Amino acid sequence: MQRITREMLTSKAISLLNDGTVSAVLGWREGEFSYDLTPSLFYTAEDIEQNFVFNDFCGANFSKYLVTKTLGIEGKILAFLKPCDTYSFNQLLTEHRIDRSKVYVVGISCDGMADISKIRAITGDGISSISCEPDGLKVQTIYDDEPKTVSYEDAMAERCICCKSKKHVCYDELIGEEGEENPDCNRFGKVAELEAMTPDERFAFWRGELSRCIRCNACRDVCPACTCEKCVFNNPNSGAENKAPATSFEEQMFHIIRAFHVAGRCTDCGECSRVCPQHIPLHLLNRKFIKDINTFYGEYQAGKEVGSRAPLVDYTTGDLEPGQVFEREGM
Amino acid sequence: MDNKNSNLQAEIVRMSGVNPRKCMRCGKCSATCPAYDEMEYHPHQFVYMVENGELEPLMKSKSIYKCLTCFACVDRCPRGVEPAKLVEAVRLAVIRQQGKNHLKPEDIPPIVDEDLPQQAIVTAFRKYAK
Amino acid sequence: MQVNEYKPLIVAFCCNWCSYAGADLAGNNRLSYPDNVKIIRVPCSCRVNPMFVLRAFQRGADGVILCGCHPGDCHYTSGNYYTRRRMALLFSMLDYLGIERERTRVEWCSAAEGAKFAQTMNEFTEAVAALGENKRLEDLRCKE
Amino acid sequence: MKVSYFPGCTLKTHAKDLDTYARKCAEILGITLEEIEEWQCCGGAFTTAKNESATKLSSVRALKAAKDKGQALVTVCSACHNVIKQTNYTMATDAEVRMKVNNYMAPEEPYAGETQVYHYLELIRDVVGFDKVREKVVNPLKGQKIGAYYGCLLLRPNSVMKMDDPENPQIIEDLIRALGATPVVYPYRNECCGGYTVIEDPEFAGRKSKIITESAKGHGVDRLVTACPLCKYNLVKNGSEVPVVYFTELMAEALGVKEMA
Amino acid sequence: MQRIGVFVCWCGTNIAGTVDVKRVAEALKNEPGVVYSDNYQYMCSQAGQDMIKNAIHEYKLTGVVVCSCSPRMHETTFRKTAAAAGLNPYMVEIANIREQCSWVHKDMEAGTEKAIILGRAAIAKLNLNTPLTAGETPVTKRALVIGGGIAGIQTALDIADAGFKVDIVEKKPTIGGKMAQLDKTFPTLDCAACILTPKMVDVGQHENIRIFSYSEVTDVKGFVGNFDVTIKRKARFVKEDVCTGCGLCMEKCPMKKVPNEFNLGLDNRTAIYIPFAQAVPKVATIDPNYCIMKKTGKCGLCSTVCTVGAIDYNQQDEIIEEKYGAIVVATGFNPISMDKFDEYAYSQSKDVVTSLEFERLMNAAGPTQGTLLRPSDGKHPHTLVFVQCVGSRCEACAEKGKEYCSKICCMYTAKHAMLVRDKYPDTEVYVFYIDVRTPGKNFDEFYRRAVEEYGVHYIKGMVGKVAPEGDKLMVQASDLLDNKQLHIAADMVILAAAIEPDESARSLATMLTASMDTNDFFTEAHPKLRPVESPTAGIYLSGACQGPKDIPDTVAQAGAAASKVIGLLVKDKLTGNPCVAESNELMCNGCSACEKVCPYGAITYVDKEFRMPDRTTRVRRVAQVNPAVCQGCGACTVACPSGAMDLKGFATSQIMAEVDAICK
Repeated sequence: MQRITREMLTSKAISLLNDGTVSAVLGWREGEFSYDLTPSLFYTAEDIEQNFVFNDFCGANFSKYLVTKTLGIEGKILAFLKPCDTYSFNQLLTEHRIDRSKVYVVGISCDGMADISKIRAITGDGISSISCEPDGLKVQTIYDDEPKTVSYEDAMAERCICCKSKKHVCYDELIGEEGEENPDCNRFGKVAELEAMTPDERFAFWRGELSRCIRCNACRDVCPACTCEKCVFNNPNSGAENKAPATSFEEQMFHIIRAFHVAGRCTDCGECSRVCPQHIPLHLLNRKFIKDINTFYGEYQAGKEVGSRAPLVDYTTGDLEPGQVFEREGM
Repeated sequence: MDNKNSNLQAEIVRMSGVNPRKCMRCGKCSATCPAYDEMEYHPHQFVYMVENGELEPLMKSKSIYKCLTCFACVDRCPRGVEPAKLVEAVRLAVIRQQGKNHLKPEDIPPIVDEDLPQQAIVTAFRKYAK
Repeated sequence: MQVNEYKPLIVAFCCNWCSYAGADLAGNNRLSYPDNVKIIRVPCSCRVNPMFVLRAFQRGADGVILCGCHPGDCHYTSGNYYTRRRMALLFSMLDYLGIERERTRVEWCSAAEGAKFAQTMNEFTEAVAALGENKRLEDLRCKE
Repeated sequence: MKVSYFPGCTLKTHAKDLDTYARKCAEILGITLEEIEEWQCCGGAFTTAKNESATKLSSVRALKAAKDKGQALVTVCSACHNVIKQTNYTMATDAEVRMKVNNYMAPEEPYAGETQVYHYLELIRDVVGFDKVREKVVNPLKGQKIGAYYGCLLLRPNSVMKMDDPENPQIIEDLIRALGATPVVYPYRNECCGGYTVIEDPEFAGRKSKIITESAKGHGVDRLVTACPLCKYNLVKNGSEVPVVYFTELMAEALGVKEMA
Repeated sequence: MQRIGVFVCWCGTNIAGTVDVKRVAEALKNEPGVVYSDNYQYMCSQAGQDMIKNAIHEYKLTGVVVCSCSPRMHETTFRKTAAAAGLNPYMVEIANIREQCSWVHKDMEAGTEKAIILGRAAIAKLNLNTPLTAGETPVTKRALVIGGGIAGIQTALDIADAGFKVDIVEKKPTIGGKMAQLDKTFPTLDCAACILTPKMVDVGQHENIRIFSYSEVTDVKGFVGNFDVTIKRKARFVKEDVCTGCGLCMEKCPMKKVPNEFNLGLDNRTAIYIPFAQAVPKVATIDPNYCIMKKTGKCGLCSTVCTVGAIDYNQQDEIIEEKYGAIVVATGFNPISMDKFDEYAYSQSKDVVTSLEFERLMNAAGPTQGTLLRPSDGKHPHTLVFVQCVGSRCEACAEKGKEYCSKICCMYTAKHAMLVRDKYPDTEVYVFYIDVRTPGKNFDEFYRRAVEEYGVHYIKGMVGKVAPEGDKLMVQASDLLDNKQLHIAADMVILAAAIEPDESARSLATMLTASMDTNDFFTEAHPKLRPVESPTAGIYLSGACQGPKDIPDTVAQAGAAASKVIGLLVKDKLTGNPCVAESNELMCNGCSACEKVCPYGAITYVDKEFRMPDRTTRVRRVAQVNPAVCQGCGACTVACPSGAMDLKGFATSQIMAEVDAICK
């Protein structure tokens, strides 16, 4: 498959900007480090030519930005969406959170994005620059004279390794080849592994993971399913208000409540785990719900179709009983 | 029902993929069956008897070699029971046993006339022998 | 009844139309069940937010049970069907986190099933009592 | 259009007409039939038992050969079509059989029922179109009253075969019409001729066939057409007063390629 | 801060026997907000209620907690008490310390402890209560009945007789429906026309009833008591108010080869037509698909012969809008198509007919004037085979048949068989059945008469194949009791086709936000207790649109639906349940989750302008709950991800407070 290059995107962006199709472009801008990219709006061709970045660290899911960015702007925004982003985008359309007419979607094919922590594990700390070369990522650290090469395969983010679909479920235009859904991606492997443990082992596992939470709210802030006008955790009347670490219930329950809130709506984009500074595998909570939904109520992929009825706002008279959940698994 | 029999019953049900409990005893399978008059036990009886574990008489009956596998009962059954598949499962339960081939190669020469398409022989072997 | 010093705290959410009435019937018929069962009345089992269940656990409940009308008999026609899905998923998640599955339960109980209500509460209390105090949810975050 | 072609054993011996005319007509209609190399007998009958995998292998080999060429698989014989189509359906829907067959055959890429299976008639209806056939007719069979004899294998089980309404099929009637003849609908066109039971109980098969040919005659049928060698055998053998030909032969007559056969 | 009074009831010894009521009252005194706490033998007695009233005045209470029996028993009583003392009735909470405490526990200590906790929970909840007022909406005193069959006719007559205005919308040119096509009716065998047509005349002449025939409902807005309905009156090209129904136009119309749908295509009618002699309204209609004038612009014969000048070839569809307080759905049923059951040769032989066609063939006003003749050759049939359950109880293939029992076929087949044998004793009549289902008054007796007095051959088994051979229909069937395959040479085969809801029902249900089951039958509000109401308030169900029904059941349900409508229309205002959901628009995401779970269609979305903190305005999609429609189940509150949706009287914060109080 042809790799998407920065030039392919910038030329598309500039031409759409020039012919008036769009009035702004949602893209990536360099942050503090070359691997630390910030989603940002570009309004001029010059800005794009100078500052638009596209490399293997463009993992951020743009769909959520569109909820707010499309407000108060004249004309359309051009958004480059990877296959996984299009699912989130569709889900937001389903929930009426984005006005479709305000967005010009250019689907870009994706072979998987890199994960800086995986690279760091190979090269060690002190990364000063990374460049994307044909044979891999050239990583320069402040401790080494020569850059180290990390293969794309070794650098690939966990969520991309078990990518559920390379297919764009929504776009106006496509750059690169259209891919396929990948039903054999084994994304529930780790969930199944946990399910096979004893309750004590599971408890120990989750306690170990969740104990590291510093309640920075990054997972919530990045989650494309979390676009509430007012989050329950910020709402004093919700009974779950809790903005900062405390010893109270809301804190411990934060991740469970959050996972339940997005259950049936989560497209499994994996952003929560990507941004977690403590590397808590939060996607394993969401995937548990997805796996359960698939087994209990039939395959359902949030965002696959606009307007689909999410499993939690639906039912059949023959649904299994909560008590049967465990019988069925033979546990 | 003794144990051996209930195992066999379960095996036949599993092999056929048929759920005999879906039958509502309308008899449309038997009304439809072109081989009805050749059979000692009729399609609806296959369903009923398998459900009740009365397998011996079925397995001994020549009825299992009379089903034409025309699938008319399968298509016309209002409940999707698929009696023909049960007949086949009972027949397989018989001919898979040692020495129970219903048709043996030595039976063939005298019955073949020269126009008979080999399709008939091939099919008969698949139906009557393992 | 077994003599047990430890009395687990059980919170029961009962829908107004079937289960709360069933609990009343249990009372009318003087069918006893442990006093550590405390009932909260909700209009329909579908009013029970998973947060309520978690809150109860966090505040010290040892078991939480939801009671609603039998499927197909919901006063609001479909409320308990939503409950069924929500709680199936929530309980499965709690189990996934290592919280004993015996601590959570959904039971359908009609206004005529006073005896079933009492029996359910007896069984559930006993099952929870056998587990001992609920520490896990509170402890989930705090590594020793 | 190029398609993979599975003739089947009988078409190589007793039913050469069915095969030859099928090839001739395909040529005229712009279809290239590429015979699958080293095909094996389909077995004549599909075994419905869920724990049968060996009897599915020959069909799967043919299906896989077509898949490897990226072609649809076409059959003319009703029995082959029934076996191959049912096998294909099972491979697509029954995970257990799929696993067993693939484990046994150990292909590079497992086969899971991907190949599109057509009966020759379906190919004509869905791909070529009866209008095209009508255009190509040189000897319209005007005034001939033709009865279609479907038998069982083309239509049933309908959930798998999905060729036509099993109780009121139209596909051969439409073909007959396209060839310029008049189709005659008679009630036993989808009833069984007695099939393979002729081996063991020829009299029984005879009775079944008789009902069909008598009914056709009673409805004023001049000729019967069929797609199945065994059906033809049974009908003819039991003294059909109405001539029985393969549908491909009828096509060949109308399309003007019969003499060349 | 609330000022709460706590009243602990002894209920004689019912509570006081196991609960130390004085200790409970004492303990609850110190709860937050409590300014008064006392106990009394019988709080529900006049003296007890006076005690509450006095305390409300004396201590300026803002809320009352009564620790007593179940709220299902006396909540209403104490709410009235509070209201009488000037307190909002929803500022009363009950702690159930009898049914759920004293009666089920034996130990005084444990009982007392629990009672205190239950009281505490009630106080915690009450602290967060706000006064609630039930909303009132006016009621439009007019009902709409959709469908003019026997169900719609009966409902309309009953409502109209009670003095309310009713409109009937019927899509056909006349009311009457399926019953008008029937010959005799079981189990009494009186003729359908004899009992139906007088009712049709009553409808036509009733001062409270308007008939919109040849019309369709195209849009419904509003809610219970206040529906706005758009009705399309299709152009019939005849002025309804001018036409006298003399029928001269029909005599002269040159286009006489139009399949007559009233006789199910068994004969023909003219392009301008009145469906049958007793039609109401008795007005001609031009069928534009066949009218030569409409198609070619040349003819105009009917216009020439019409003495009153009723013909108007240029008439256009008319759209009218009306207001209604209640809507009754009476859209009825149709027999399913027999296309997929050609093993019975329906498409191959004219002598294979459906039961409804058979009704017309037996009907004195039918195509054969009531003489039973075979459609193919007009000969008298001698052997008739009836096949039951064609397409009913058919689980295998959804595209073929229906999973349910059509309910009416057993009885009408017995009727047909009996009538044939009665009129033509030289016939042999066979009925193939799976089960004979005759639950109804005098039903089984009726069926037995068919067998015992009329000699109808009832055979347990099904027909597998019908083969038209010559002028006979060769029927191949099974006789399960005799274990035989039967071959009958029949002259006619009559198929008891399954019945299905009219195809208009699905789109109507969407307009009405009324729920349907998977078979497109309307769902009732409660299968046992509210069988004639839809879960959507103000929508009522009459007849077979709710499920297969015979005439007695239909008329009974029609009357029941009418009485429910009358019960609604007599009210000047509707008082709602104040414990309804409410959406906080500032927090609402507009995601539609609540709308999807609402069983009543009470939630709608509007685009609303909001001022943002930065002084800009933003249009957002927000949920709005119609309190007149909401029943207060709370499903939406949990579906709502942002917590914008809350339920008054059972607010999230209130239930949380109860949980906290119990788990303290």
